[in-house]
Amino acid sequence: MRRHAVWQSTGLRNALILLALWEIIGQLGLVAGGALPPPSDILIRLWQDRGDYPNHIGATLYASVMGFLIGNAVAIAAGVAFALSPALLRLFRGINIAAFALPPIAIAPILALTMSGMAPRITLAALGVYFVTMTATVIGLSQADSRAEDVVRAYGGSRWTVLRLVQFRGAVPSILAGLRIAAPNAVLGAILAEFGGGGRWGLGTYLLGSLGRGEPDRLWGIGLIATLIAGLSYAGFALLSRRLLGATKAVTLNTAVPTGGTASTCLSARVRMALATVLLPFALWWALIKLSGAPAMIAKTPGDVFEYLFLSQGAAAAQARLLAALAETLPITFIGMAAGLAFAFLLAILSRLMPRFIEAFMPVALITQTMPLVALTPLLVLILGRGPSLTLWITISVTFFPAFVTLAQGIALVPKSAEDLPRAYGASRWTEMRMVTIPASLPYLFAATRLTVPRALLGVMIAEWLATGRGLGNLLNQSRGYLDYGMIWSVAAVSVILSVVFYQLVVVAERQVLARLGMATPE
Amino acid sequence: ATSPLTMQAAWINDAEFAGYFLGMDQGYYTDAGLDLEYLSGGPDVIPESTIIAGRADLALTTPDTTIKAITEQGAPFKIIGAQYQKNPIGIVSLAKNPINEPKDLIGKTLAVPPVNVISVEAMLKMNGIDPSEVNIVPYAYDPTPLVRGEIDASLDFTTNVPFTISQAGEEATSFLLYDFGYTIYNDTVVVTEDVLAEKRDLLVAWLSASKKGWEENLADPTVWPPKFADTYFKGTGRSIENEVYFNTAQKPLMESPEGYFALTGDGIEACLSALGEVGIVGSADMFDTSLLAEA
Amino acid sequence: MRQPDGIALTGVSKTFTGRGKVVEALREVTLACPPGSFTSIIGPSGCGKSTVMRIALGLETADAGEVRVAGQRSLEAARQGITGVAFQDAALLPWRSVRRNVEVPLEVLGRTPRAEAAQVQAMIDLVGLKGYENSLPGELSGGMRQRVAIARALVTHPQVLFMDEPFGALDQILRRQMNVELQRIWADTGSTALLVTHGIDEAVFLSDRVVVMHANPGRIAGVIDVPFDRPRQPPLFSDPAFHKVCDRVAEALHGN
Amino acid sequence: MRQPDGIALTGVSKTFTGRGKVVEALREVTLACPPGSFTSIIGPSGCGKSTVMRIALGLETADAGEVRVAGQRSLEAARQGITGVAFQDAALLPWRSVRRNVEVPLEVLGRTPRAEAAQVQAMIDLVGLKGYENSLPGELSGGMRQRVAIARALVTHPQVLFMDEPFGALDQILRRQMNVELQRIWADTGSTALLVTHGIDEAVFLSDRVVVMHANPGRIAGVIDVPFDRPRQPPLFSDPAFHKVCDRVAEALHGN
Ligand SMILES: Nc1ncnc2c1ncn2[C@@H]1O[C@H](COP(=O)(O)OP(=O)(O)OP(=O)(O)O)[C@@H](O)[C@H]1O
Ligand SMILES: Nc1ncnc2c1ncn2[C@@H]1O[C@H](COP(=O)(O)OP(=O)(O)OP(=O)(O)O)[C@@H](O)[C@H]1O
Ligand SMILES: Cc1ncc(C[n+]2csc(CCO)c2C)c(N)n1
Ligand SMILES: [Mg+2]
Ligand SMILES: [Mg+2]
Repeated sequence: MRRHAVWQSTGLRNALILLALWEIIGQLGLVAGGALPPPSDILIRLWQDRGDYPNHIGATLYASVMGFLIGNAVAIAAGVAFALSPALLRLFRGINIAAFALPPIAIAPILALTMSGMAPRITLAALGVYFVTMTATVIGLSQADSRAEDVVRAYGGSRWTVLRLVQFRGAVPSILAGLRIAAPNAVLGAILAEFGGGGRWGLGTYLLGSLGRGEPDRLWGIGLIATLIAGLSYAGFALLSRRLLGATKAVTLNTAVPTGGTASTCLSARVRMALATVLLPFALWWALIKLSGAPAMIAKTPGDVFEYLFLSQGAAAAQARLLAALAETLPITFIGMAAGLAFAFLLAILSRLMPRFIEAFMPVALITQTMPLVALTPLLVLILGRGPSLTLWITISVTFFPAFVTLAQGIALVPKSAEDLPRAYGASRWTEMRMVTIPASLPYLFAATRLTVPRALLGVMIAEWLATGRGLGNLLNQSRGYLDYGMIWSVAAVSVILSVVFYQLVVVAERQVLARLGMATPE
Repeated sequence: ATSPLTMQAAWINDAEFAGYFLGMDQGYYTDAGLDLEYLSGGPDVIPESTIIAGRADLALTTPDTTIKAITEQGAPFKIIGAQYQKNPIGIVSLAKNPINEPKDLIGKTLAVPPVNVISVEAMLKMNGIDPSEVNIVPYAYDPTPLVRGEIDASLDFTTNVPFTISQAGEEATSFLLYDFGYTIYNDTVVVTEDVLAEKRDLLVAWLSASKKGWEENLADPTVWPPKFADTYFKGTGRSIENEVYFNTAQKPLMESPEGYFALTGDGIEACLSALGEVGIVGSADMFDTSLLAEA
Repeated sequence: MRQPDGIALTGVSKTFTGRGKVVEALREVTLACPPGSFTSIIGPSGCGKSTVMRIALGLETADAGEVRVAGQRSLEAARQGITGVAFQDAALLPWRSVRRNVEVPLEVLGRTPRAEAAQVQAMIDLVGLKGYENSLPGELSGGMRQRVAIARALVTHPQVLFMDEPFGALDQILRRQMNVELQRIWADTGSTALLVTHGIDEAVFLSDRVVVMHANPGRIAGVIDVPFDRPRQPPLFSDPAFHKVCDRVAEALHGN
Repeated sequence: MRQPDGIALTGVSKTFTGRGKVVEALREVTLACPPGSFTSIIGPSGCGKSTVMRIALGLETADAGEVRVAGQRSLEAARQGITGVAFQDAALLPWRSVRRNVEVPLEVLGRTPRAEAAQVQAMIDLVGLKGYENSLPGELSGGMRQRVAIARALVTHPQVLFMDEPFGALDQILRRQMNVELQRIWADTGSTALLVTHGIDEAVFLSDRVVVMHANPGRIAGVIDVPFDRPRQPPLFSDPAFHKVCDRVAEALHGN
């Protein structure tokens, strides 16, 4: 009991130190020539603006809460279905990744045109949470202890009983990690949808109105309120997770090797499966367009995009522009991927080695997840310029968080008894991490990688759109203004296809490595 | 009985649309037989898309994107009026590092919304400047980089940003693209051909009610913005002084001997020729001036 | 009609292809346990005892041969609540208390643990864990965890009971006590029992027949019948006749 | 100066506050193992044997009392490679092959397993796992896994050796064999050994002293010295003098 209180106060102390540091930096104008306001200015401004906030907060809260609930309900149900049927998971891979990697600037306007009222906001918030929670559910369910599963199966338990008694409870910490990532995503999704929705109320709308006023303290105030909404939810799930974690950890490491599982079926079945996997996303795309009833000039089917890129009059020009943009975007994307992963891994390892430090850092991490980059970019540009370092920074901030939380959760789930061994030989914390903790959480490390890689492209595109004016991001934004929907859909399709390819590469590596180490693969 | 009509604005609620707010508050639209629904805009709202999707009957647009959409996408648009006779978009810079004319931009960093890049490049060419001599970067309507000197100038509404900059303790200077050859309208009133055919009388009614609103609003630009403080301007995050400045600054850009929303032969000609420089080849039949004549 | 055997394996073979090597874990294992009989399997480490059990339970598929539990396929028998099992590893659910772990088989079989609370408590008392009902597995010693697994195996009154070295982590006294209790429960329910153990004396004390296995390939090397009357009392452990049977088992175990 | 005790616990107490209940696992346990001595701990399940070991290893902190290993604090001794340990649970790393599991202590201590490949192989051979070097733990039987843990405990030639029921899952013959081998290695290295076991005969055969613990609260109930000469040979198991000592241990274990 007392240890807990002390722990909390240390976390609090570190957070206060951070805040004091920020105040000093802000007051002295040390960062970006004073473009970073000190917390006191932000608070004063918040107080002055207090009359404006209730309506805005109400609208954003409503959309993000609804999106959070709906998105997560779908995600958990889908995660369960995917865990039960790997074939289904493979079939839906393209769709899943599309939901995660599609640029919000591309979908927000289309949602606004095809839905009305709060629906576009709720949808974008739900899209923001779906993939992370689904991934967390699948990894959690797949890492269930096979020894306990054997007990249930030995009593004739059905697949469902195994799921209910063993897998689901075992997956709870993982799912809670997913919900923690989902919280800021839902808030950000709701805000981004406001940019394209033209409504009167919402923190995003407020941000837009304030954007042109060059008042960073207002922008930070809005960002902090959004962070607070996400942070409360994050903290709630983190607390719940901490309470449940101890009793979820296996007492001893499970050594059982997963059984071969899906025996490779005949060739024709595999070909059919592969074909379906590729075709399904396109079929769904086509169906959604047809169902939405959106006008053909705006809503392009896969066929339209094909025609635009290969058959139409301007096909050659369109292709050339697309390829030129890709050539600018891809190289930095790979670097961004590596940087995002490295940062996430570093944080996750530090969260074990220096938990207090990371606890104090969490609010900062949350700000990067909820503060729309439109508002942050002017500041970043002042600090980092408009070169590759800015692109990397933005890519890292768009990618690191889900990977970090997932990996940290995996690390936290390693049974204590596994670490007894190196400890008994006087291993340093780092040796312990290297020899036991990291290998034991390898399935989570791969899940984290799968969360990072498809998003790197999105990060680079956002940086291009907001700051560098190059590549795919710029092409997308320009095309929006020109109502060049053929190009918009082409960019969206290309970015999703590339993301799927990156993702698939990780899946292949994951399968090989985990199989060699005798671990269960979720994918 | 009134008939429903929906309009899509080009931006969030600010003085740019004060005439419409006034018209709604004063019941001018109702009097004209309209039940007007007003949709606010924003940076990610593309007004033309809204009318294509049938979400609105008319939209306020920038003519470059509208005419480009007609010529390149075959969009069935007609322009039936123009709120701004002179496009308020201009190059804004700090007085202490002034950019007073296009050639001052050489070697400087200019922030431009990606959609407007071709307009700026056209204006530069018209003034004998190679666009590659200007470092053009994206702009997202936040003047902070300009105030902090990270960029030398930005492309924005000259009716608005100079006020913001003065609030930040700097003095701004600006010039209109219009005054350097890029002679286009802005906030053009656009409808689809279908709507034009079906709701012609409603559109005429809208034009005449809107004219009335703008006349009254601009009679004294300082009077009306404060009246919207608790309605249309509530919670936008902007200040009433800002709107008053805006309202005052936009007056000369809207006025025309032919009245508000005028589409004159010369004006259309100037607009089309400027757009021609950008490679957007429009024609006079994209404009329908007949409604204004009735309004 | 004759009642089907409690457990019947016919010509079961199983080869594992592991990373390190290929192991012929079972070759042509045939074993029939008449209903109500008590059979022990004894054999060197790695000879395939656990594999026999896992195949009989339907957790592992044999490469060849047939398996019947109470005349049915393993999974069907399991689904009817006929079987009970204690694994070599306790395999408890870490988030469930001792009581809730013991209740698992009841839940799997769709019975209401609430209705059988008395039985659950009786099993917990039987294995000497009274007072630990609400403890989590992580708060128990190794031997205590194993005892929870025993209680869990017995809680359903199984007609066919499989136990894989259930007493390995218990001290002598507790082990003897558990032996006696197990015999009592087995006799009361008239169940067919298959016990894997390393204790020759334990095997002889409890069983009607002791099956001796040899390794490489795993196979049955001999079956020794144990003739003593039931119920058997602890003094039997020091009976010379008892020792003679034990010696015969040891002989079969160690050499031909 | 006198050499410090190999293992010294002084007045060690430990209470666990679990979800289910509060357990006084150890009360005032004092135990000194002279350097080069062999001590066994025997006691009922849950009496605190593993807790004694874990506290001695520094894996658990005592509420009161002092712990010294070779005169130093546990962690320091561990860091110098003085200690070796086999846990009650084999605690193998599932993703490492048998060989790589045996190498773990070497790696932790910063030694190069490559350089000690012969020693690693010797330990694997010793526990009878030749041929399984590349198998993953999941491909081994329960007893085989436990043997990997034994090999791992011995691979560093530890000066102070802790073993928690290392032979629980082994058959009798193998167990006897391992007893003899353990005695040999212990004598060769002159190490101090602390063995937790449930086998009275095993404890008496191997030890200089058998420590008998009682439960609730966990405490030392008696220490029985074992006077037999070294090296002891398997025939000792059937020596009447041996049985007498065993009986004394059993008495201390069960009685008052
Ligand atoms: N999943 C597996 N993959 C590969 N080999 C396996 C697997 N399971 C068991 N084996 C091998 O099969 C053989 C028999 O194993 P089993 O577990 O049945 O032995 P056991 O008789 O129960 O031994 P113990 O008394 O040590 O528990 C062993 O050699 C083991 O290495
Ligand atoms: N982490 C823990 N939390 C709560 N109680 C614990 C914990 N670890 C051990 N105990 C309790 O401490 C007591 C002693 O446990 P310990 O593991 O030392 O027993 P043991 O003598 O090794 O028994 P066994 O022979 O069964 O392994 C037990 O009653 C157990 O319930
Ligand atoms: C005060 C004010 N600021 C920005 C815009 C929007 N805007 C300015 S330029 C441009 C691109 C189209 O040419 C857009 C969307 C506005 N309407 N009013
Ligand atoms: Mg076994
Ligand atoms: Mg123990």
